Amino acid sequence: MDFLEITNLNISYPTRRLLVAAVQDVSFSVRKGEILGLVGESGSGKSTIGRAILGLLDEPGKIEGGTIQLENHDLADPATEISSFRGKRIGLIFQDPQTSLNPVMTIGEQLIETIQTHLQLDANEARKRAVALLDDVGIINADARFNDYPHQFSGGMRQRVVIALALCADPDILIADEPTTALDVSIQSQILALLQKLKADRNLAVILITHDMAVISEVADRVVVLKDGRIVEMGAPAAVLGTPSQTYTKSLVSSVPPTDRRIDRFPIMGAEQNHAADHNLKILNRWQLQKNTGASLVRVEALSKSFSSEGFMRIGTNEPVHAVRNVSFEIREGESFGLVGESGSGKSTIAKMIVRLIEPTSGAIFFEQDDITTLDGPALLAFRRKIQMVFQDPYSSLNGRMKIKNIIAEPILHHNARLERADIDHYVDDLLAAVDLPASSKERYPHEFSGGQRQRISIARALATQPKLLVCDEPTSALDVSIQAQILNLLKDLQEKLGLTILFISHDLPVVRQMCDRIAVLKDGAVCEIAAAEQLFASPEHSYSQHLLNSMPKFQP
Amino acid sequence: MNLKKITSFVAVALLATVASTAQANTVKWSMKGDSLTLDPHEQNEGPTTMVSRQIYEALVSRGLDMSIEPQLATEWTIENPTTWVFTLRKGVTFHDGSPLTASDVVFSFNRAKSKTSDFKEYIDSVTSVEAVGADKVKLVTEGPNPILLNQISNIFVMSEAWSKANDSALPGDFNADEKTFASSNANGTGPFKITLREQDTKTVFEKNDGWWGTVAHNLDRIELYPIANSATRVASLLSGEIDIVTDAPVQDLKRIDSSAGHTVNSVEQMRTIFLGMDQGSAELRSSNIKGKNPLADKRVRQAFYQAIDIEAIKKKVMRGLSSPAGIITFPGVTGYTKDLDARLAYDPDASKKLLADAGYGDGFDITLNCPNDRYVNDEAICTAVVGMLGKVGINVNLFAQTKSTHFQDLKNGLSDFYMLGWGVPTLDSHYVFSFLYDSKGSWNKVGFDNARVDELIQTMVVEVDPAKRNAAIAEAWAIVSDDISYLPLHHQVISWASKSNVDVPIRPNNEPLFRFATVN
Amino acid sequence: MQSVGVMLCVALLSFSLFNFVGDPINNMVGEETSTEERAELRETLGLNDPIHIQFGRFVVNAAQFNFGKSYQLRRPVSELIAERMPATLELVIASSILALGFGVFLGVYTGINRTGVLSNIILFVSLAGVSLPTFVIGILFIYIFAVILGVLPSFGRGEVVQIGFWSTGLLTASGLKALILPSLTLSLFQMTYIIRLVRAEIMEILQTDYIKFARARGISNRSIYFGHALRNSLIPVVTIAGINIGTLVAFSIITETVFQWPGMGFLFIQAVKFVDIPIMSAYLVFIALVFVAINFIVDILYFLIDPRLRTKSENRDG
Amino acid sequence: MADRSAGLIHRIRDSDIFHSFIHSPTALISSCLLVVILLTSFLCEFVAPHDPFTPASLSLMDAFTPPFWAEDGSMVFLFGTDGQGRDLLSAILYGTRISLIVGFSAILFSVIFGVSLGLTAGYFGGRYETVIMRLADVQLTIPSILMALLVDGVVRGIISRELHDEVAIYVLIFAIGISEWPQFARVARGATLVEKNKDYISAARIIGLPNRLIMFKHILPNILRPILVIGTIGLALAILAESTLSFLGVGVPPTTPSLGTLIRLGNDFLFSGEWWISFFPSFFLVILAFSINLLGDWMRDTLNPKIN
Repeated sequence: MDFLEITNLNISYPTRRLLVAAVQDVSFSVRKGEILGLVGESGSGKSTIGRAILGLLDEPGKIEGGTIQLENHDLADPATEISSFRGKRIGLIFQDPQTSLNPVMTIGEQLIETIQTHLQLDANEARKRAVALLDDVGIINADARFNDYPHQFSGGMRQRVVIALALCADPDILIADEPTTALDVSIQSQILALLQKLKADRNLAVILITHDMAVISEVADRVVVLKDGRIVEMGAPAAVLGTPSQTYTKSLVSSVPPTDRRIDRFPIMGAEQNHAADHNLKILNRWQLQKNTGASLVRVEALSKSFSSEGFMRIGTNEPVHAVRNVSFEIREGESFGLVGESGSGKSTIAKMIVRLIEPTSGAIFFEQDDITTLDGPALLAFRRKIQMVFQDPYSSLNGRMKIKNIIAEPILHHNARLERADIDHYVDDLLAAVDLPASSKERYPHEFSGGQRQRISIARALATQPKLLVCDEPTSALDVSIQAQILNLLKDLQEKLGLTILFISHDLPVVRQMCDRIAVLKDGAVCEIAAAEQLFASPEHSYSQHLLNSMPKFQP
Repeated sequence: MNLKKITSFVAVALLATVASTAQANTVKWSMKGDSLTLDPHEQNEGPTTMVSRQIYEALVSRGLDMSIEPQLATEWTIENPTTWVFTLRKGVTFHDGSPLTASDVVFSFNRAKSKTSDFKEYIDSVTSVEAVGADKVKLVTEGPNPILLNQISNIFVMSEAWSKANDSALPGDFNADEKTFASSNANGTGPFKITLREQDTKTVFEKNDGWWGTVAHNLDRIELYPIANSATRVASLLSGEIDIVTDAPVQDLKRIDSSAGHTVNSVEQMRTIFLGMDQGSAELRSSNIKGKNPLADKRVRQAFYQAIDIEAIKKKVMRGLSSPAGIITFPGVTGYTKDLDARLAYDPDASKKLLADAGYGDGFDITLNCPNDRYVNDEAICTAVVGMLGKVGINVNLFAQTKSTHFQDLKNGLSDFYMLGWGVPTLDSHYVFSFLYDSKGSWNKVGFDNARVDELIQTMVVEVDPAKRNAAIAEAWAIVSDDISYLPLHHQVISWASKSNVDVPIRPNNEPLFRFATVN
Repeated sequence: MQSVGVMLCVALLSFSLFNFVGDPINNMVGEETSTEERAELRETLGLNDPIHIQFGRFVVNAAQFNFGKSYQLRRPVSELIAERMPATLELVIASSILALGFGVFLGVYTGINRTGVLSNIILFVSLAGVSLPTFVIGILFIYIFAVILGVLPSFGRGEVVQIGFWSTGLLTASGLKALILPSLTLSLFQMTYIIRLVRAEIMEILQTDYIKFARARGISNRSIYFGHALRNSLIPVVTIAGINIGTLVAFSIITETVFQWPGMGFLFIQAVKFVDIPIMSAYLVFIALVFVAINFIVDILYFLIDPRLRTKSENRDG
Repeated sequence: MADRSAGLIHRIRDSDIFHSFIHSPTALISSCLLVVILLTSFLCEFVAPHDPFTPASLSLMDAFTPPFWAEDGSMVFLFGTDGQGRDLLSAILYGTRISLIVGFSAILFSVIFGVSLGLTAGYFGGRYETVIMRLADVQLTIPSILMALLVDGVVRGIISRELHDEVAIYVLIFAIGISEWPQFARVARGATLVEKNKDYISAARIIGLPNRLIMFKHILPNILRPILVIGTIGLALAILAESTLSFLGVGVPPTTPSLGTLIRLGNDFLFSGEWWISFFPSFFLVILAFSINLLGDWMRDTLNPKIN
């Protein structure tokens, strides 16, 4: 028998309309000293399983049946005193280290509290143990930082503290729920390495819950693929991800952007085969197509931006934060230009300056010869028409109080005040068709759509002014990988048909490789390297580019 | 809940508290407001004088029956119509032990006449005060003054040495930044002395063992707790925390009376409530009638008068505790007669006819100005008047406000139709005429102007022959009553509510004299 | 800086009282004072000077807490305020303690036991509490506890003990007894407010990741509720409670009127009736002062509660 | 059109808020009570058995009639009469209307004033924001009661006395409204700061929409929820504030009494046996404030997205 064995687990969330079966008939087991990957897209039930093991299902979730056997205890049995297992036998860590720690307690207090909850140790011994733990998870100078508060640590360090907290009482199992999703790729690789080390050192059983195929393929010893609460496939990563036997797994794997080559389109499995955009690009009738000459469309010259940290309560340290330092590049008509970097690299700030949401501190941005930083009045409006943006978060990029048709019609109306109502209606229909949404969508509100659909609406809105340049700020990073593939395909199609120029911003190197013709790598607000995509991935010149490419988890099925 | 049950419960609770507080004879006294100052010359205001009266004394004073009695003076002679000589009582000492001398009296009169005194009007006819020997004081008046004794009964005597030693040679002044010592300390000759003074909170009086008079009371101590909120004041009486309330709301008297262990005493107050009707102005400010003044027509004033059902007001608003009035003065005042005090009949039909005769058959608009915190149920009376006049077609708009602004409006002559109450501290009709009917009277705000009445008022001032003087008063009353210059409503009735074992004789001027109080 | 601004604004406000409200002369003198005497008094009081000169004089005097003499009582206002302040402050502090103590306790309780019967009863009753005007509650209390039961006094402060300039009712049995009804009446409203606030905060915090993580580590419920949740919920509670304690001072006007509590609110409402402007403006300035002081205390408490404000350098490890 | 409204009805029916509403007894009961109170008070000319405020129609001899079930009661005056012979039930209905008008208008005033200031402050930020929020702080130092006393005093000084009664109700609305605005400004600003950083606002700016449109078309509808919640609770507070001020004698004049004025007038008869004169208006006031509070409470719990 394996260390933890789950058999026929069923979990449901009764809502007022229907009973949502979140997990159905799931059985798997974990051994000590192995990392079991639970992989699936959102809604697959992977996190639910993780929480169910510790009896921490959110209301009104309920275990309907099945067993969770840990040695001779059934954790699914309501009679079991499950709280005695929490922290003691099973550790759980969450996705976001920013919110996992109590902000008003020092990490030391939190560690000691946890240790003393489980072990009969006096304050001194507990402190010793806590410091040792911090050392173990790689906190440098642990003793000195013992009385620091969570906000004094960086994201990666915080996640290490979280792991230390989960390990306080030497649990046998660690459940890691998307432990690296909120982290930058270089830190992600460190945390993954740490998990592997801890697994080996402590003979831990680790359940790694993630949506990231690449992460699974790199660190998991076994993998369980979930879809809609059911297990699709289970086995060694190489087998499951390399030669999937199920259609779902196949489509999932094929949606993952390959790291080693560039592909034309993502092959989409299932009914809605490719090139949906082909037959209904009616917006072309309205589009004034221009030949892309390959001339410079946007030219950024010595651009800098610093934010002075002003705050009512903050005293001292009023040094300005230099978000962008002396950046220069150009985007040519018709190309896809990529901006890549980790969080804080200044890539979004640059995008915001190009669309003129914020003003640069110094430097100039030329769009078709005009320095846009000096535009105002009608000239600014004319510029606004030619440049549009697609945002990262599909949930906040649409006004929830407006119907879809109004959301899309708003830019049309604003730039063509004299258009007739009926004409606008048709235009909206055409735009919806262009992003593969049914015309009936327009009477609905944003909350009735999924994330992918909302991104399509976002794109439709951006296209409404017939822009030349489309700025895409991490347009797929909040989406599941299969949806991501669809959106990326759509963007590629639209670019090709409409002759769009795209500025594509992302932290996700494989995606950038698939999308971009040329790429600029940013670090701490400055450009490290600008190169053609294939050249960059084949032979990065700058050391930081090399480091990034090395940290990138490779999806090698 | 059953009200009877509650009442009996209260009774039991009260008996318990009464039994438990049987200690040295203390009377706990409450009223709405506190004395504003202990300085007896600083504020001429009801509660202030009530407190001063227990600690300070004057040359003469009114007794329980309101007649003038000797107090610090044992006798007085009128040497000529303008010169009075008072002989001081022997053996009188102040609370600090020093003896009373003639120079103290002179000092006190001069102090009361000083610019910052609020009592100077009382004795503005007194031109000089001087000591004649050690025990006599001579007052010289501007002209013959038949009411001098009435006036000086309000001039309290202070110790000259004590006042001067404590920077209190003059009553308090607004401009001076420091307060005078005398406004929060007292040194009188009266039957009680102040031992604790916390303004608006608690004032303790203790028996003055060195008092010159014959002690008729059996009190050791009086504690004064002003309570502004009337519900709280009544509650504290019912709960037994307070022994006597000298201004219990009329509507609560029945309840207090019926509660075991409590009694209510009532007496007609020396104050008449009436309505003023501006007959002198060319045009009313608040009326829709323009170009003429309907109130200038006596028929309209009479119509107003006869539209008022004073008995209904007495029964419902005053709970029977008022006495309908025909003139603005009351029994005990020289010139008052029962006949004068009879009212015109309540007759709305006659009223309507009078209005029609005067050409106002369709009525008119007018605003009634009314205080809401000055007289007993003032605002409720006005509201009732509004309804009654409404029934005869007069559309009255009621404007009720706090007393200070109400009187300010009156002073500025902004009111067409207003409520006012008039007391007569001198107990002489002249006081009423000089203020209300004299064509230059400072409170004649209705524009009453009658040469004969002005002449008669002069007679009242200078005539020393009582018979002639009374004839003048009677003639004046006849003229003004016939003219319906004012619309008299009623004489207020004072009611004091107390525990049954506490007996403080009630007086028509609402001032308790604790030297006659007893506790059983 | 901010405090100075607040104080100046309030000073301007309280000064404008002088120039807009009624004619003070009328309230100072008797009904029989002549016009000449009134004019003379105007002159001596400086009421005839140009407004800016009057305002300048007002600010200079106010800074020394000199508001002149009460029109009605003819005593220096600063002295009156000093005499009344202890009563009001004792009442307000007692009420704050009641409101905070019960409010936080019941708030945590109802926040944890969201569906419990007792929680619902607490919420229901407290809601009924805020639906009743304060004056009605006060009179009701008097009727029940003083008239019917006869256990508590209906008015006043009881026996007070003078300690220096401060007169306290906290040292005598009768003083403490007299404090019960007024402070309870005054605190009810804030108590309900704090219950609701703490409850909402606790409910919100119990949904956060760090509470879930603490649960996952096996930390006991008790420690989660009182160690983790309560401490985090205190930050908004301190702000709101701070502001509300300031308003308690103002709301004591009603309580003091009903219970004849010899404090400043009572002084103020009487001043309003008599248009006694020196007292009114001094009271306003005092209220602002209280507010500024409370804001200062709140800032300090923030500093103690929230480490994010205490430690300047973030991300020491970059 | 019909189709659209049917769709709307369906949307409402289908919404979680509606569901939670019909399954919450407190919300149901309180809103039913509110509807009844609203209807009867706004239709009081038709509903009330008497016209209590035409002085000529009153008879002083009817004064102090107890409620109908008491010994001397009469079916003519169901809840009895007050000291002027006014029918209490009618007076309460008229008074409720005044209280509601004052409360609603005051809250509307402070919502409009506070939200516009808070919204613009949050949106534009910078020195403007600092000034507005400091002003709000200053305003907070002067609680509603004090504010109303002051405003009332100032107005008394400015306008003629006769006019005062006519404008008293506006003074009251202004006084209560002006003292409540910081609350709304704070909430609006806080919510605006959150919304401002959302991408849909960036999108609107990139489209080129002017600030005014962004603020009122995009941000405003999205910050209305919390404002609605505190507005509801504020309404109860405003009604109580009105009654307290009327109790202190600076509120609605007795010629057109509000519930608070009725309570104040009835208060004089608390110990004298005519308990009904203050009891019924108090009872109505409590019911009114209580139902609004219950509804507000329910809204706070239901509409708060952070607590599920």
